[in-house]
Amino acid sequence: MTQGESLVRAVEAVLFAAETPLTIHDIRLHVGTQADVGGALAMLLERYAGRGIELVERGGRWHFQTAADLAHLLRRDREETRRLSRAGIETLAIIAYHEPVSRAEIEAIRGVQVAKGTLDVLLEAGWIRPAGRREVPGRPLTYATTAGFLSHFGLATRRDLPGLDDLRAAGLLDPIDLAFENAVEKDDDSD
Amino acid sequence: MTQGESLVRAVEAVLFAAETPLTIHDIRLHVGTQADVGGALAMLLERYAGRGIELVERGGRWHFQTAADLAHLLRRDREETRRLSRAGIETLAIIAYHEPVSRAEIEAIRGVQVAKGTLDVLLEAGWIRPAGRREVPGRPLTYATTAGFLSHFGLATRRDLPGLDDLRAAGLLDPIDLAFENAVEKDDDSD
Amino acid sequence: MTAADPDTLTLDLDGWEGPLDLLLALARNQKVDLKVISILALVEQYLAFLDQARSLKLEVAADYLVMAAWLAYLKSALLLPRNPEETPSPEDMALRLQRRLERLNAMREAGARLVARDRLGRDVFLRGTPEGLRTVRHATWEAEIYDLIAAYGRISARSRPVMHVVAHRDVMTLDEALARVSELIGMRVDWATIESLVPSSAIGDYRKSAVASSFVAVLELAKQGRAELRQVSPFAPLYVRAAS
Repeated sequence: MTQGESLVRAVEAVLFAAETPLTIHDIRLHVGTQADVGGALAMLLERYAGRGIELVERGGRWHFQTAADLAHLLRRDREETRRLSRAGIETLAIIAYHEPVSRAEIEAIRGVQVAKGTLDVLLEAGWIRPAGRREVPGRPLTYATTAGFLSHFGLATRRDLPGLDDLRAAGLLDPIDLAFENAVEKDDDSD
Repeated sequence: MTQGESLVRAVEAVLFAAETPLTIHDIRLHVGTQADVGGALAMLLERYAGRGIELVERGGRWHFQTAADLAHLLRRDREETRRLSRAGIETLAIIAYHEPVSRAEIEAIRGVQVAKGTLDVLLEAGWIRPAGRREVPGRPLTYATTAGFLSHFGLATRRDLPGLDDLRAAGLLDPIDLAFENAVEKDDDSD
Repeated sequence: MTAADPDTLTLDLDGWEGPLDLLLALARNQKVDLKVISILALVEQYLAFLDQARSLKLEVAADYLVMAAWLAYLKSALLLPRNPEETPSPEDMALRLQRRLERLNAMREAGARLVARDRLGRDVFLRGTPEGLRTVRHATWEAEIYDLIAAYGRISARSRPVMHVVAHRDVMTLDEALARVSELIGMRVDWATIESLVPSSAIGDYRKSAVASSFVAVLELAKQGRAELRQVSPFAPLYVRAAS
């Protein structure tokens, strides 16, 4: 087991070498199962505050990343992340703010069918995952966001979603009344 | 052009995100052609001295790396217990009863080809060892069991292995059993 | 409320993501908070928009028409004297439609805010060349002494010399058949079936063996040029006679 300053160094090195964000449990596997990793992370957070490299926590997993305000220096030569379609962005937002949510519920909010490719793109990006079936007739599959979603969009937890509290207070995240939505438009051709 | 502390931050971020070690010229392409990159690097060298991450220069190119003394943390050993396959146990038995024995002889006794992987597993387990070449055409390598083999199987010497008469008395030479075994699995020597 | 000016709204319905999207765009044109939007005005704009499309003989997708029909119904319900029996009330339906637009609008804005965040790989970056963490797996192999002994027993049983004894031996050998057939066809002038060359005393397994051996013998004699064979069709009786 590593302690004090040498533990801080060890955690720093492990996070620095890691190819993916790590949980405290992951870090312990390398620096010792009894180590005060939380304390070391707090120390590192402080040390890196305001620097060109930052330590961040995303969905319980930790990683170093470049400071956001330096984006303009780093964008050179990097291929732009694939642009999400408008449907993709809306679908992702609906999943993030309502999760777990079924495809029918997403369709009810958007008022149009979710094209096949839309969910595929989000699944492939590793931003959403199947989150079990809802115990209602038809047992529809639901979707929720992933830790990768939090990392990508720089959210420590889902509670950091912009405007989440206001939307909730305004009742705009209440469960979707599928019965009513279906009464409005009974359309629903197959895609 | 970036200056002072903000230049240090910029150089730090650029080196962190870089996919290859960078020359001062490379760094200037990101942070400004007139920037005092040398000065910023000197500052970073000092800051990272003794930390879990080090800034190093190799042949005029700069990069971050984890501190050399912490390399052992990046590697984690894990033990996994695995059962020997049927081909493995048969091959081991033949070597134990007939040592030293060549691969061709093992195949002749088993009546099935012995995959290279099978011998590799037994070597890795530390139960067999190469035991010299036989002075016949082709000079085939022979194998014999090791002290590790004896201790794993709780044998004082190889002579403690039951002989054919013992096997027959124990019902282990029962041809019905054989017919059944053959019916159940044809050839599992693909491991 | 002049927002329904068709010139400001393209009539190309492909540009809209369905009726709700169109309604939301119309609602935003009212330039008021969605919470206090006039549903009645909105309904009129939507219906006017579709009328315009149809007067231009544009094809309007079915879901737009379904929404139009529902909105026309809502409009009349809102305007006509209220029937207290009716549930949900028209006001309730209008409120729900308004909430629905609000929710879609909220999600649209949330999505826009989400993608504008500092995103990993676009605005902020992970380390370019991480050394990587390695998990080195060591296999410890396991086997019991019983497995070892049983395996050897199995191999020994498999490779033990086995003597085969055929207990029942009721056959006519090929040599016998050859001698017999060549003698018989030498004595006959006419075609003879194979069966007629088999001893009439032969029965059961011995007869089968005799037929098989005689057939092979006939083939052998034909090959040597000492016999001729004739068969009119597959599976028809096979005739044999001495070569002339």
